[in-house]
Amino acid sequence: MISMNKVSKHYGSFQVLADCTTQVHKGEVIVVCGPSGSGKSTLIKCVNGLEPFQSGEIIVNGVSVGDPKTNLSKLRSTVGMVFQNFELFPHMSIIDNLGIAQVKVLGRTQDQAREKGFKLLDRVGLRAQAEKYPGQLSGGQQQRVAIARALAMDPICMLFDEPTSALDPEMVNEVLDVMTELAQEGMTMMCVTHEMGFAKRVASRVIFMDQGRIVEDDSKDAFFDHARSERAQQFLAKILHH
Amino acid sequence: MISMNKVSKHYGSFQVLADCTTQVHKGEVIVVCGPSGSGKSTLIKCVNGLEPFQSGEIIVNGVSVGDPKTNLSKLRSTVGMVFQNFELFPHMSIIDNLGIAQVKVLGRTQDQAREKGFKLLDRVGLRAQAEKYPGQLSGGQQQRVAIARALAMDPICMLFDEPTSALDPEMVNEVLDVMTELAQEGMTMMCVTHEMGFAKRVASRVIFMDQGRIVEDDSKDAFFDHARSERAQQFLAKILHH
Amino acid sequence: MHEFDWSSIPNALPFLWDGMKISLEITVTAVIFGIVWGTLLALMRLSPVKPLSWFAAGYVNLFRAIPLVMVLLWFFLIVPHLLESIFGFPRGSDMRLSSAIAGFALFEAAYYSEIIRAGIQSVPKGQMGAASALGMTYGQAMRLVVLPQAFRNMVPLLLTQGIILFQDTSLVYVSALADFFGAAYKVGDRDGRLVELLLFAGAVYFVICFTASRIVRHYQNKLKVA
Amino acid sequence: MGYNWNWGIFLQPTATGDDTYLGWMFYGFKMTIALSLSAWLIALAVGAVVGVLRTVPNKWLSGIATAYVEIFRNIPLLVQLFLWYFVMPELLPESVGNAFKQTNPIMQQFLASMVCLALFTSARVAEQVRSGINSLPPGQKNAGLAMGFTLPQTYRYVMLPMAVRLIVPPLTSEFLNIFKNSAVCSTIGLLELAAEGRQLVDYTAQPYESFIAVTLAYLLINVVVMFGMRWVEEHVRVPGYLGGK
Amino acid sequence: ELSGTLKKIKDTGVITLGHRESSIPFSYYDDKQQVIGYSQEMMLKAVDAIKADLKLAKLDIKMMPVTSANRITLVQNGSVDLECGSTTNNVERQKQVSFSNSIFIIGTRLMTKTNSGISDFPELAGKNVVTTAGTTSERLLRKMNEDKQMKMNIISAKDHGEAFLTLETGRAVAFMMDDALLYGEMAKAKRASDWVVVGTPQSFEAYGCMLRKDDPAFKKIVDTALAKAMTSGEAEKIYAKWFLQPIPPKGLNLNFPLSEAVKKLYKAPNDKAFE
Ligand SMILES: Nc1ncnc2c1ncn2[C@@H]1O[C@H](COP(=O)(O)OP(=O)(O)OP(=O)(O)O)[C@@H](O)[C@H]1O
Ligand SMILES: Nc1ncnc2c1ncn2[C@@H]1O[C@H](COP(=O)(O)OP(=O)(O)OP(=O)(O)O)[C@@H](O)[C@H]1O
Ligand SMILES: [Mg+2]
Ligand SMILES: [Mg+2]
Repeated sequence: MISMNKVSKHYGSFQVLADCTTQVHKGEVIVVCGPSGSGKSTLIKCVNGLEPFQSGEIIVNGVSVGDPKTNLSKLRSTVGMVFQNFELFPHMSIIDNLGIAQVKVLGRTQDQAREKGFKLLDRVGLRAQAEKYPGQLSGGQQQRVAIARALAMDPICMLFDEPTSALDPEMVNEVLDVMTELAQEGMTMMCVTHEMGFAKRVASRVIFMDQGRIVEDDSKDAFFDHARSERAQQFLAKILHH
Repeated sequence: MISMNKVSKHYGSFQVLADCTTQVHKGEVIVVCGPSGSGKSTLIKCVNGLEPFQSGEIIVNGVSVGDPKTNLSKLRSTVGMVFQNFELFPHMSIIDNLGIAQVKVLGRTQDQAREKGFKLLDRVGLRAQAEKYPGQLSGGQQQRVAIARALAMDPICMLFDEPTSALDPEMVNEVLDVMTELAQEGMTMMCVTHEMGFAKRVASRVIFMDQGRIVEDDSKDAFFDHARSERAQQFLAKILHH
Repeated sequence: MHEFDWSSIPNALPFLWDGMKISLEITVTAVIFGIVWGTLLALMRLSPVKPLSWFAAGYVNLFRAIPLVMVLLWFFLIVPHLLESIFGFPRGSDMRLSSAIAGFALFEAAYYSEIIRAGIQSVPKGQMGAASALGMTYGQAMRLVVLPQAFRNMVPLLLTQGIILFQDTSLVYVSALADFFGAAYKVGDRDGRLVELLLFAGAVYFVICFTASRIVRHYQNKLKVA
Repeated sequence: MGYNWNWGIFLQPTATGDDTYLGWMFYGFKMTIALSLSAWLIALAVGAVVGVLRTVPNKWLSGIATAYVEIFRNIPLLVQLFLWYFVMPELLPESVGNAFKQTNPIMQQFLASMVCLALFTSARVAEQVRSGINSLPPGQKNAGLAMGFTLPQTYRYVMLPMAVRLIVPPLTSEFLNIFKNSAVCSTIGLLELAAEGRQLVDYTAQPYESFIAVTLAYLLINVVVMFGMRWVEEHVRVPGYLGGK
Repeated sequence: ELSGTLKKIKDTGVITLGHRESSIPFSYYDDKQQVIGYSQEMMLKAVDAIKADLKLAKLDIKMMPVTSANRITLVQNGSVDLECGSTTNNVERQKQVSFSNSIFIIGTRLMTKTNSGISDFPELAGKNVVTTAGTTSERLLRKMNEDKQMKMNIISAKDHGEAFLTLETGRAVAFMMDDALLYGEMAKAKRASDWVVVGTPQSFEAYGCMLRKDDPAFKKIVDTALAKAMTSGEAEKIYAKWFLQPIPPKGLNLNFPLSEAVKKLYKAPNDKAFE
């Protein structure tokens, strides 16, 4: 489904990604973790072409992302993405947030879009908030809307960039629950997150990054039981300690 | 050391604190937790008069905070405070951050202030960064500087307002370690935090707030083992689950 | 097409330079007084004492509502007379420069006060809290913690306003003061070479203001990195 | 203070007998408003386009937009006005220049003033638009793109609607500025408010009355514009955002 | 005892004179930024008399440029003690300031291109005509337009220089102004021979020096000095210097012969306004 081959990226002389290679198969849930600044967000944004990269190759569903001839908009409409800061469109009501891209990108009618939107809001438990604006919801609610918005495009896979790190501790779980459910339904997912509980529950594999490199790319159990690199062990110790 | 008696505060018709009563004795470490917006920050800021309150009484070290005749500046200089966003002064070097209030408030000489500053930087492991500016340090380092800055005033007690919630997960522990050490040395502390690991390790008592009220005020063990109120149990379930 | 004749510019350079000195003099003095008075106004505006903040708000809104040309005319033609008849102030006879500077300074102070107010408000509220928590008084916290940061954040905007002020000095032509633009215009008028002199003046202003704004931008970028 | 106050002057017929002095002032007032409003509409349109171009990834487009802004920002309005009115027709091909110069002089003055004010202001509007777009959370653009919007669609549906709302307050002051700046247009002979005020001084030698009247007229414009823009601000306010209800 | 302006001059030892910047040949800057011109020399005659009358060993002269728009206010508010330039003495202005004995009489006429074919005012119907804002010519032109339904487009330029530029660049076919000033503008033109002054004078106007109202002592000294210059033949010499000989900046000779009206004025100096 997603295959990366020796992807490298730099800003000036600063190497953000170095020779990153990995595969994500249909139905897999990949958790990406690593210290701040290690390039996790950049890696995941390269997958749908939000960040350009200088060398290497990324193939998503048979389409090469780096190829200048690729219609990136079309590709992106098939890949759902959820951001740390939700990034709902603040000037639209919740249901319009879910509808706008369906109408303008996929060409659905307004009615189809609303129907689909309500169905997904139901699913994330926010049907009652459909006519409110993003600013009137709590962080956890906003993030659930953001997930619903991505799902409204019927994506073939989903990318998450630290979806819970901007949330109050109390709200983390309502979002993780939605994600867990998605994973269990067989959605292909790539999640940047530090929620190791979530990783332990649903991840197929864990990727650990440091300084732009993929340092570990293990099955979940292998990673938690005996991460090979020292850096990953240190990191896990710090994260899990409290 | 700190005693609150029926403290209430409201913005317009909105009740932020309602009849809050509690005591903190010398050497105690009190952890304050509760859902977002429950008034934790407000409560702790009332202690050193950063937030005015409309009724009730707070006595810190024998001085009434609400009394208009009280010299609040003087009182505050004896109470250390650490904020969620560090609030170092970005236009001063680290050592000057530690020195400025010593010189301008306590009237120490520049040399005395620097000496004290270096000693405390040593203690939080940041002596080498003395001449840098806050913007050049990581979040965890900044928060440790902020603790050192508060300690430089030789406070009789310390207040912490979510000192780790703005930090990357990796850096949380370096700050908690400093705080644990402080607690073990017998500093009187009031900490708003969601780090239940920290609470379990060092708290004497845990205060749980909800909607401006102190709902629970228990010894640590009582709180974790069998919190009485339903709201606190729910909260703990959410917080501890992952 | 127009036939250009640039020959009157070289001879006029000393006169044009005198004009430039006047433009710069007005700019520099008005910027300094404007910032000082603007800071006071901003502090008044933010102060909890209601009459002070009303006064500052009224002052700022009044000056921001009137065209600068009108303000200059008021200061040139009417204010000196009022001062004399009300307070009996003796007056030097050539009020052109001093009235222009006074007009600019008081006018710009209104704009500077808004910039500085925004600057003070852009300092996170927690900074004031942190300074107070260390035992600093309101005055100490303002002076040692908030204002230095506010000014640092605002330097680019303050300088940009200075560049605007420099451009606006061309409006002193209403009092027949020979600032740079006035000088260029007068030379052009006298020699019948207005088109050439206007083009020349435009080019000079562009070079100066563009360079200045580049310097500001450079400084701004440096600030961002720090 | 040795001055003959005469507020009745406004009701007297003018020296040329075509109107009262109040009528002159009113003509100037209308001219100021017509000039400022027409220039403002152009400035908004041009400024929005240039401001957007400044933020696009294409180096050429953003470079051109930057050059535009720098030129119009760094030359004093007064100089630009003279350049448009006196110099521009001389630089045009002779037939075009002459055609312009033969039109009704009021039209010439009005057009030159309008173009000058509009372009001068458009550079400032462009800067506001740019800063509005840049002050949006950077993730908004990514969020738009990630949903499959093209870049123009992302601007159209995601970034501009919010950016425009954010810049209503700074645009208010640009809108006020255009009225004030229009006073400069009296220097090329356009009879707007400030010019009529000065003409009144020339004809009646009553400077105080005239200045006070003109100043009050500007204050009036200011108050009306501020209330108007506040109304706009309230009506585009997004619920739950920026303290909105 | 001394009062008003004289007292101020005596006390401070300073007199502030108002002048124009480009009213050729009455009052304007030469290329060293010195004020020169016919009115300027007449004004200096008055200043000499003031100095003598006050028995001052030293009198500081401050020069202050004024414009058509601000000159009256500046005299009124005390910024300028005496202004001699090209200011027409008329009844309305007399309400705000006093005028000295007149120093010159002009007729308002037209300047046009030599080959424009325009020879008098009626031919201006339907055309663009320029004049300077705030002058009596502007009033006359507007009134003529109104009364005779001439459908002229009247352009009011900010100053004489701008008015001439409007004419020169072809925006207007004619420039109506005081004849002496029209000759002055010609002196600045790129090619003086391109331009002619034509038309029947629409009015005659007396130029006077402005001073503050209700200061008879000061006015008397100025009037006397000017009258003396005119009756003694000095004025005629000054006239010849500025109107019949080459003058700066370009060394052009205005060739503007002494008119009957001015001759009459020199014989019998007075401070009457025409109209
Ligand atoms: N536009 C840019 N210019 C220069 N450097 C950049 C830019 N964007 C990101 N970087 C750098 O690239 C590195 C990787 O960034 P990235 O956001 O991918 O890290 P991350 O692992 O997601 O970190 P975090 O956990 O803090 O989100 C960082 O060191 C960052 O400073
Ligand atoms: N200046 C203010 N005006 C009105 N309401 C306010 C103001 N400051 C705080 N509040 C409200 O008071 C309540 C308590 O705020 P406080 O910051 O003490 O909560 P908290 O428990 O610290 O929450 P958090 O965990 O989000 O920091 C909140 O509902 C907040 O919205
Ligand atoms: Mg990231
Ligand atoms: Mg809080």
